[in-house]
Amino acid sequence: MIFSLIILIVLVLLLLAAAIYAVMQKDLLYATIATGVISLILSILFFIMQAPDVALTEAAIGIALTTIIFVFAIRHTSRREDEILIHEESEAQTLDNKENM
Amino acid sequence: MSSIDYNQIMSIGIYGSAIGLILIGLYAVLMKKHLTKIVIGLSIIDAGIHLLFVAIGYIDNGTAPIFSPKGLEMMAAGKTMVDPVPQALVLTAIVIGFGVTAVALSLVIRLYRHNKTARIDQIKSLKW
Amino acid sequence: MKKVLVILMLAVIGYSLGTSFSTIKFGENRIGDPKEEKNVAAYYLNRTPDELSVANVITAIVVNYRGFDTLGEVSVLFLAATGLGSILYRRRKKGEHPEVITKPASQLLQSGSKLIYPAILVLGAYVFIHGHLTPGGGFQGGAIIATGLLLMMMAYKDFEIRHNVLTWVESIAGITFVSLGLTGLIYGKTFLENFLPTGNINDVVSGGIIPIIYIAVGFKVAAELAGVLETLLSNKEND
Amino acid sequence: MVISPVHYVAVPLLAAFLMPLLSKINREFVRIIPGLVLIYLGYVSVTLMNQLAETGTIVETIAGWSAPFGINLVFSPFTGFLASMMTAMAFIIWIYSYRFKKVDSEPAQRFYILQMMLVTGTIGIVLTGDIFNFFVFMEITAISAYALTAFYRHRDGAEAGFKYLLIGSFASTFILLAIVLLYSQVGTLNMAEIAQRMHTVPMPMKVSILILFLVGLGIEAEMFPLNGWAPDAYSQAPGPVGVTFAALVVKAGVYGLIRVVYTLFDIPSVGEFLIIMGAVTLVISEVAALKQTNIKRMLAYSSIGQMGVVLIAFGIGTTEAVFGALFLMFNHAIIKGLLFMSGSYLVYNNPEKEIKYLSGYGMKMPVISLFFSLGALAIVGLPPFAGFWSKLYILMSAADSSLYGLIALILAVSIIEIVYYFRVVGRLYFGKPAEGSIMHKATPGGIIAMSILSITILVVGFYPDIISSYIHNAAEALLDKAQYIENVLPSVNDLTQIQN
Repeated sequence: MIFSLIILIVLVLLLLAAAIYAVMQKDLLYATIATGVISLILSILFFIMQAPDVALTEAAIGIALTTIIFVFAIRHTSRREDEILIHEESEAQTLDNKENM
Repeated sequence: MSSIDYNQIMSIGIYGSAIGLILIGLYAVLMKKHLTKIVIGLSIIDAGIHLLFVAIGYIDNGTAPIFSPKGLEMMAAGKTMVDPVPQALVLTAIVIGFGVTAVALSLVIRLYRHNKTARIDQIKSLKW
Repeated sequence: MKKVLVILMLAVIGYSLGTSFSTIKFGENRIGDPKEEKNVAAYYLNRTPDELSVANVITAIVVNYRGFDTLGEVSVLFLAATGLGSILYRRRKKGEHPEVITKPASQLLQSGSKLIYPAILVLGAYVFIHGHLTPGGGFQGGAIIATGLLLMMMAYKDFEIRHNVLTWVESIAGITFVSLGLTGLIYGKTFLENFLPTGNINDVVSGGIIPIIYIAVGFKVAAELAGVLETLLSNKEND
Repeated sequence: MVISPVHYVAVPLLAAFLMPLLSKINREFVRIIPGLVLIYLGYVSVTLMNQLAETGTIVETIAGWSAPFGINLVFSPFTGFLASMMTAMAFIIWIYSYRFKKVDSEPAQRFYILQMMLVTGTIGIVLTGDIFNFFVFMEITAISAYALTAFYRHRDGAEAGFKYLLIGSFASTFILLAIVLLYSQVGTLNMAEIAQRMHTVPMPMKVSILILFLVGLGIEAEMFPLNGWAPDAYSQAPGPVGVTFAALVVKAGVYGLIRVVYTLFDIPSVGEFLIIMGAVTLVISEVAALKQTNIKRMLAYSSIGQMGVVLIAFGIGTTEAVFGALFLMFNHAIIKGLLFMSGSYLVYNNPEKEIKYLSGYGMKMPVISLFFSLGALAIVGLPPFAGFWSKLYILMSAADSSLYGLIALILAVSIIEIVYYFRVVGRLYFGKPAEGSIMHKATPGGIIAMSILSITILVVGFYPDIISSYIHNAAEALLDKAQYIENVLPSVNDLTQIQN
């Protein structure tokens, strides 16, 4: 019982950490992978909560397909949240200044 | 005594993390400036809601609602089946969420094509 | 300023959700004894094995009791695929083929995916054929098959899913689903009603129309998801 | 095959799945099939409305499981009225959209599929008797609406579509949360059974569920301050889609709000809340409409304002008020439909859709301008037109409830309405023609659709009785919660427990 409790607490903390990482990370590819991790942990939690059907769905759709379509979308758009890599250096500078204000 | 604690920690852990996911996702949607990040926020919100759905259907000492030989064995061992309805609903909700995410990302790609940027503050007409 | 407001709002939402959910006991048995049929969940648990001969209660709910939801859900995916095509549509010049991959994939990925591809397809088919017996079903199996197709799309430049094939599979699966529903309307007076004998529980052929519908759903979901992936993948970066 | 409410959903779906195949045989099929489907649904509507008059509410079970266990469709005088109205409007919109704009055959096929599913989704929302199924239909409507908003690629459609999607996702989030809480409390998803068991839910929980529903459905019903998506979506979507939003999608949102407030919950103070929200929505959106220079945005804000009046009337809650509200919903569908249709043609070749370019169009495009002016006269509620009666009934019901401040408010806002509509009409007829503006000749289908709507507006204006009996039955059916529960759950005879 204690053992399963510890597993649960670890999973929950990982879940929240992955979510915060996904939101804070400026590199969208890493953020996307973090959402994949959220789905993975969620899928384990569903399995623990006796929902194998949902766990399987979350695994197939949440982990695999959602992550993949995010990666495709990032490939067609910009990879950095602040878009420094895309814009000219000067433009990126003004962008930074804007955020600091 | 210990069983009560166990239940309470479970409940705080599961409900708390689900609500936490919803709040983190909402924060991302409201505060972030990059369109892809906003869509990531939406999918985090979805994840939180799916967790809540499964959590309200869970029953202590439960087993999956499948009458396979293994399931019947578990029933004989005194376990009860968990509520199948929320699980069925989550199945639907996950698929619908995927559809919405796909449409959202295609709109992001369209916006990037038009404006060569995917940041809200760089796209004129998205400011509101 | 906006940040403070947003955090304040989130705090209010979090507090109200937290207080609401703190009154719902985690792990409490709200169904009661299935035999008493006090609510829908108990009814489903009590009736499914005998009346439908379906082992997986979730499949029974998804395909039969709440089959209308599933029809809607399949059309949501159909609409997502259609909408995606409409949003990202671009007129192509004659003879121009959509470019899927710009760089050829590595040898390892190519031979690896060739090896795994049939296995993934078989796994997907297994999952949706046994949807009424084991966890899984049309959605999961369809998603698995779509993943296999995606693998091949990424590994081989000339592995082009023919749009025609996808359209045919998708349309026929969808028509099968609705026609089975309409057949139920003719034979049994209600839409999607089970008009076939249900057989014995835990047999592969059991549950009447439930496995047939789930197989149709599986094909349809696989075709729709593959369509979505293909549209997103084959979009070139610049105009 | 027996005609039953499920045809409203099954037949369009079947057609939608068939269309990609049929388009390979002949491209023209994709344009014609939605019309054929809608004609069939019109036949279904007529049959079912006749049946309704004989046998009373039709409850259709699906998959053979009776009410609380399976999903059911309820064709009551109320939902039947709305569904028939939506079918008729959808058919007129189809006539209008036939060859509205020249597009490639592939997008055309997608356009007609999405448009047909948009209509199906709204009709499904109205007919379903199950709260989660309601959500599924809402998503069908929403996804087709997002894609259709971004349909034109040379415009800012994608921005409007993304905005709509973002706010729409909030709506579905809140509604799903409400459904989670509701299910955990009552253990059922059937609306009638939820209504029956609602008294067992503790008050704080009830309030939080209701707030979640109000926020979620308020977005769909364009309630202030949740209507930021509407003007953008209306102005960027293709013409026929804008009409569909005004005539069908918003109606479905209002329906959801009303169904939840009147049937699911039994909290009396919600009525006052609706009146306040409606009044705020009305004032703010009409003032905003006054400031618009884009004609479609002006029409969109005016539409939001009308929904505010509808909310006020539903908030008053007497039979007369609900009658007025439903009458206004009907009138709004036909009149705003006409305004959007004619407005789309007026600014067809004008990418900014600015009102100032419309000077002198009254001479250049006499027929379309006439239609627009007719719509403008009708929507502000001038006597010989349909809009007059609904406004009159709502004002009378407000007077009956001695809400005189509200009457003053609605009348004051009417003056604002007159100002901004007649600014446009005045420009059409008395403005100096601008140089270089290119007219667009309306398609025959467009003219036919607008003529049908104009004739309806005039006929309902002169003889409101031809429609009022249906609306009266609808209003009574909406307010009679016990009857609804008894129709859906016939095994429950003891209705006293609902009152507790």
